[in-house]
Amino acid sequence: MSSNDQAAPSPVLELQGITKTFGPVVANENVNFDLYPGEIHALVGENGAGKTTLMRILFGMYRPNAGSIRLGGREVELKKPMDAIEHGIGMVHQHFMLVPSFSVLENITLGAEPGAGGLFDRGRAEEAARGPMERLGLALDPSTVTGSLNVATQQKLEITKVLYRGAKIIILDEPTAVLTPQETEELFVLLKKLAADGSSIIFISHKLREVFAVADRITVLRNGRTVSTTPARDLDASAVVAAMTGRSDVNLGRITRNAPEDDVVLSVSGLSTAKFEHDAALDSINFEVRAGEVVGIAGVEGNGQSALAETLIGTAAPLAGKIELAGTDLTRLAVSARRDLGLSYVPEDRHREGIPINGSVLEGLAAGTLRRHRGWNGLANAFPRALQAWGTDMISKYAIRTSGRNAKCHTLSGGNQQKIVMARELEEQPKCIVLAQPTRGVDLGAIEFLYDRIAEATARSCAVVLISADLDEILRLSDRVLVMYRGRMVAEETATETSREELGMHMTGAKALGTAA
Amino acid sequence: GGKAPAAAGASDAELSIGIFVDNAFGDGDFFDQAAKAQASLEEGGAAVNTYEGQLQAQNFAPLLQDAADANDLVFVLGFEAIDALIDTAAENPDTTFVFLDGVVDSAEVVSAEFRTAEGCFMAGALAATVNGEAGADTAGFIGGVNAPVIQNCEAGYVQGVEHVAPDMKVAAQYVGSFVDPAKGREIGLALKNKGAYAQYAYAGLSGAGIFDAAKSGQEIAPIGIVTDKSSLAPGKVPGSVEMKVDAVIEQLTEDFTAGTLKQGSQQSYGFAEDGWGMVYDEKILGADNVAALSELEAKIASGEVKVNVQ
Amino acid sequence: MNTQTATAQQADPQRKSHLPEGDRRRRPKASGRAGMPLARRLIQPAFILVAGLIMALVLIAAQGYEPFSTLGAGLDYALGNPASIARTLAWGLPLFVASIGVCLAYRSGMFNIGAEGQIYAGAMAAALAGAYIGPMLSGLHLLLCLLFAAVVGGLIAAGLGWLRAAWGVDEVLSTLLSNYIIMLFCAYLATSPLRDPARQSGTTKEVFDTAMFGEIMPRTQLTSALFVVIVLCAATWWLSERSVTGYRWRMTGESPDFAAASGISVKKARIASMATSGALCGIGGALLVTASQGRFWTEIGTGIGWDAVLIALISRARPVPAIIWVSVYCIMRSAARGIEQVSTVPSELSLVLISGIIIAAAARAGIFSQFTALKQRFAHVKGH
Amino acid sequence: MDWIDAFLASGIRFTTPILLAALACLPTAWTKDLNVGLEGAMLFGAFSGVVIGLSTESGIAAVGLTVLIGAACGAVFGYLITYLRVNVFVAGIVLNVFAAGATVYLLRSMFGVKGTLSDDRIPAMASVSIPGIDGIPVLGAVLSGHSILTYVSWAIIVVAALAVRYTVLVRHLKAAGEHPAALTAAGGNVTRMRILAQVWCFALCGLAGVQLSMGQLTLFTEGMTSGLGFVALAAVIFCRGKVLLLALMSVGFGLSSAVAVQVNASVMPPQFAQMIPYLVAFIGLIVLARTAKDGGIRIATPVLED
Ligand SMILES: Nc1ncnc2c1ncn2[C@@H]1O[C@H](COP(=O)(O)OP(=O)(O)OP(=O)(O)O)[C@@H](O)[C@H]1O
Ligand SMILES: Nc1ncnc2c1ncn2[C@@H]1O[C@H](COP(=O)(O)OP(=O)(O)OP(=O)(O)O)[C@@H](O)[C@H]1O
Ligand SMILES: [Mg+2]
Ligand SMILES: [Mg+2]
Repeated sequence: MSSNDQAAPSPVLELQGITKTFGPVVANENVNFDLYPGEIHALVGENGAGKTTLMRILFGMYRPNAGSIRLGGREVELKKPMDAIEHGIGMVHQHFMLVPSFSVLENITLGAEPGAGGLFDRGRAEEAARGPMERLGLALDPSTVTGSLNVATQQKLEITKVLYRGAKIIILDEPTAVLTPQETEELFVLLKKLAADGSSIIFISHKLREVFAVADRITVLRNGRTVSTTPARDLDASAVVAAMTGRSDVNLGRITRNAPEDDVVLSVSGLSTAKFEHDAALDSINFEVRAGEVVGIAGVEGNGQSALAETLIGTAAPLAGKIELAGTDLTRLAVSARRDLGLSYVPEDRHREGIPINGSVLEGLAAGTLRRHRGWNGLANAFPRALQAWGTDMISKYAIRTSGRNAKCHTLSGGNQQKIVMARELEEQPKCIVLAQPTRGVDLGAIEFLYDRIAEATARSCAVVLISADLDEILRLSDRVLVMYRGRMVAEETATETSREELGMHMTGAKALGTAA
Repeated sequence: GGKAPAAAGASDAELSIGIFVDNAFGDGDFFDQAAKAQASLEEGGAAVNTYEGQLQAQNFAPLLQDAADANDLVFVLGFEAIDALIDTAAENPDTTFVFLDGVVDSAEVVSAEFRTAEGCFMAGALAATVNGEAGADTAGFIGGVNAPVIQNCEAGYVQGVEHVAPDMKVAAQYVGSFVDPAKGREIGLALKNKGAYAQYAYAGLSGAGIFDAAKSGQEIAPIGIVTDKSSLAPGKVPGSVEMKVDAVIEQLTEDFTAGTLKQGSQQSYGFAEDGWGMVYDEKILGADNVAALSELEAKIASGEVKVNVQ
Repeated sequence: MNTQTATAQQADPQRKSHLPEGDRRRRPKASGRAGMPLARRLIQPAFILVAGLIMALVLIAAQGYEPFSTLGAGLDYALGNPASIARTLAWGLPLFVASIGVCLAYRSGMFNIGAEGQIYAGAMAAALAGAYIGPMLSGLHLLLCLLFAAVVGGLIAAGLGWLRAAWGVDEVLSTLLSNYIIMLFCAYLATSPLRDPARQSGTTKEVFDTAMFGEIMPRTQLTSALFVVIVLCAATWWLSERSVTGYRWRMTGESPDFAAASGISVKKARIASMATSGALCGIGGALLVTASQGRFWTEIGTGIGWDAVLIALISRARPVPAIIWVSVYCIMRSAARGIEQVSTVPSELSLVLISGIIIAAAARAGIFSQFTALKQRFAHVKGH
Repeated sequence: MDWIDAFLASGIRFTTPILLAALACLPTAWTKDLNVGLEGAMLFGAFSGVVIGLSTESGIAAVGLTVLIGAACGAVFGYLITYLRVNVFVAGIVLNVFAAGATVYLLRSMFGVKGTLSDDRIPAMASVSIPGIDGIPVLGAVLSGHSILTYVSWAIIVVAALAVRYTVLVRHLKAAGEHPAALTAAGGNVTRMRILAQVWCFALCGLAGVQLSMGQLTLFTEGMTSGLGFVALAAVIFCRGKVLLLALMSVGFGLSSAVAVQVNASVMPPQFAQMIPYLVAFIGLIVLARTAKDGGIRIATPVLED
């Protein structure tokens, strides 16, 4: 796949001196990037480093403040996605760009419908879509409703769309975030085949393992600026991490923690739920968590993790089963009662559930304290001086970077928003805390900080349920790992004695062992 | 540029007269009839100010107070303003208030009542006559809302129909609104289907619907109310019951200037007092019928035919 | 693979900064209320006020009148002397209560478009309590009337809130439809079973004198209901903006999922805020009876509910701006009545104006950002 | 049998403006910019139809110009809600209030009349009686003898139903509502779709208004839409984007209004009869919320943060 030195082909794409600002935020600054035919070029960097922004500029979704774009040596101006598409650029976005209620065919052809006079020529569309679908091995009835497909298929559909448009340059923005290790492997085979056929691919991922598995070259962005562009074979993971973070002391290994105690804090038995939005229904889940223990729940998203988290905290009701916290039955209790008994919860969707996105930092921090005002106390002043002072303390204790306790939550960056949630939940001194994707979208520095807080909590005998899609996170923090597949617990492993590969096998359901515990 | 605003109430005229309506002018009926008095009053040298309550409860008292401040004589139309009127009149003894079309229980207010049932009786008689000519067996009545004043009219209408044609049926229906001509029209058509040819709508703007229906060629003979409505459906309106609000206002104004209008007095207007009148379309009705109806009018005026109020 | 060398740019002397790595990119300044300078906070109302004034002047001029003196005459009518001010204020008393009521519900995410119906229901309840119970000690009787109205309005709104909280019935549409149903039902009551036989129109019996607020300034209709309104506004402000309950309701409105996950009962907050909102609207209706009309009649509350909805929208459901806007609105309505008496400018002027003002207010952010974008594009063009 | 004919004919007359307004609103439901200002847009349509009809004495000019003016207003409205980011719910509510005030204001300042504008020179929409079908009971009443706009509304149903199946435009409208980013990424223009939906909405609402003021009547009265716009809105919400269901809902509301007209005070008090359409809508709303998987539609209310 790597081109030969003697041929020295010219790049199909050159980005030079790209700068893009959003108000005061500089997302890209003087970024250079190039791409050769048949090459897979990886783009890495921490959250907010400007990867997506750069790709959106390339796809005509943003106009850069400065810089030039050359395609096949000619400078072009990409004012809108259509321009990029016409120049043979296709993009698979970080979030699916599929209309759920449309059929597969309608989604593939959206924006380039064959037909005359504004009419949709179904026959021609099917014919035109057949080629790309076959290339990707997508054997689907074109009239299937897209929303009913699983994520891996939707991902392939996205690539089909790009091929349907005849793209020679394919941008993939974090395409593997929602795939199992096996599905990721399949995707890589596909990408390599496409590259061999002459397409050029830009591949964005946070998982260095994947980057090294497919990329010919790696470009690192930090704070919106290009740090380096290097052939993958000349690099190793620690060099890339150092380039991404600007630090060389980043701990990528296991977090040191105390050993769990013996008494059971949380016990779940026979828990079942109905199907839950985009998540699988729980099917008689059983497990226990001891004091000071971290139990990791691994699994591909959509296998019941969200349902489990919400049922534990009580925002969703189970059909059957029992949840006990230190001997007290929680199953019929409201969220506030569960929290009063010592259960805490860090929700997976920070913006929706974790913080009042339009509220102030203090309003986000104080939810726990204010929960205890009952009856007529509800008419009392919500934010007396003492509480305001407490809020300021929390901001400094958790190193939340904000202009003050009255700043609106949406003005904070993701990592700092997550710190608000963690501060609130840990300050409750819970007996048990449910962490759902606690570090999603949070960069390495903040992650380290949050892991330390979790370790502190376990030292106080707090039981931790850690639900995460990130296997590394689970392996670094947990004592035991449970794997969920289609709403069931299919495996239990000791964290120090298992491997990514083994967990990955469990996650695909390949090694279903029956219910654990 | 542009005109400078007039100074409220401060005019050189000897006499300032206010006309207050609880809703707004433009009802095509009662209020507009009152507004007709404005021209002749101004010709007579008086200044006329108008006030619209817009059916907003909160407007009545302040506007009546404004009217009291700016005028010597104030005519008040509309039942909803009665309470505000009583209070304002009590607080402003220097202004004479006349309530039109109803009896107000107050020593400071002049009440001028139109005997609605009488007018509607003649409408009924006219309807029965028209039906008789056309061979229809039902007279239609359309009410704005089922308020007592409308029911009172309906009662008079029924008596009028019975008086002329004892066997004739009356089909009555309410619109539920004074401002929905589309529905008025539909109700007119519904009544037509029940056999009603001559129809009488005591329903404000909603009544315009039946004239519209007649104009567009439907088999309906709409009878006008308050004023001559023949222009709304030329050639289709056999006659109208006139409510001579303007004449009564002029009459009462004369009484006021003459000093004979006593606060607290109660006047009542029917055919005898020239509060009601009729206009007929002789081309439609024929001279004989017009003569017969005129005779009936006279009988009501003389008291020979009694109309019972509900 | 071609040996394109890395374009290392770590060392860029010009970007040396005393800030730590992470802070290099400037973050947008917090726009918290406390942090906003006074000038910035005044820009919005000033913009809207100027827009409104210009619209008013243009509309008056279009009618062929001298704009400034005509508007002046109107404002003089509305605010010229203490009695005018009292009259203007008296006009708005029910609207104050209804508006903060609607705001309260909006704040918890419940778009109570049913204010109109709740006002009618409250007016009917107060009229019945005033006419069929008593006479008794005036204060007690008034309290009873307001209480009745609050309970009836509150129950209606709570029911609709429950439909939303428990069954997910969209409250915008359900409250909208409830308006028609309630108003027609009240009209039925007033024209048939509960009609005052002494009257020719659809009204209930007159309430006892003990159920009427006393006038505190003669001939202005300004009654002691003013004090009730002040207390209610203050209490609602506290409830909504300062209290723990208000916090729960606000969170429910702004981020319902956050509220649910942090232990606030979203269902309870929705029902309770609707109930309180309905109760306030009901009291607004009661004031129409006990501070003004003395009885219920079929169109007693025409339009007040919609006025309240508009005011809640323009004030973004904040109680203090709502109170200011009601005052502005009262002045506008009053001035329009004044203008109508001295010219032929229809008093619908005020409705046209308020619509224009709300759109100007709602579009303000967009206008400014369009303006900035334009400026940027212009700069861009010049830069090339 | 006669009364059935009369009832059905009346039902269809009630249906036409509701149907036109509902069809107008449908694309705005697709783009998720549900226009709650139908009432106001119809009122303006009714007004403009009569004013143009009066000055040109031509029905065709009245319809044509009203539709054009409506389209222009729709473009302005679309500009407001897209470029100027005015919440569509706020804009809709304000439109209703604005129309109620402005039509009265204009009526008074342009014609010096209050209440009603009625004139012999206002042309009426032609009504079409279809020979042959005309005399057949029931069928004749349903199919024949209506205003030409009634047939136009039926034609629009057919066109809309076909458009949903076969055109790219409707696909883009729906995509603009359901997943605007997907449409943008595919090279479509979300803003254009959103504005287009409003243009269509206002143009057709204009037609609905003309039907009221010149199809059913030949006059304009203040506030003559009297709640029809909200009924149409309910129909749009209940139909969940489906054209034929929308037509059925509109007919349902039209017929229940016709029932209210037929029902006599001796059967039930008139207020209860008038309540029927609203009760039907209210109960429908609850049934929808109870039966739909996603709990029915939510109106896009504004976020009221600073
Ligand atoms: N539309 C926007 N308005 C304002 N700021 C933006 C916008 N889009 C991106 N940003 C900011 O620009 C910076 C770069 O964001 P970008 O999405 O490109 O990061 P990324 O490298 O893709 O991060 P991630 O790994 O989280 O996907 C961030 O600080 C982000 O907050
Ligand atoms: N869509 C957006 N519109 C406006 N501002 C945005 C947007 N997205 C992000 N921002 C702003 O950009 C800034 C950077 O956000 P981002 O989450 O990308 O930062 P970060 O570098 O990842 O921070 P952290 O390390 O804390 O995660 C924040 O101040 C945020 O408010
Ligand atoms: Mg990204
Ligand atoms: Mg971040």
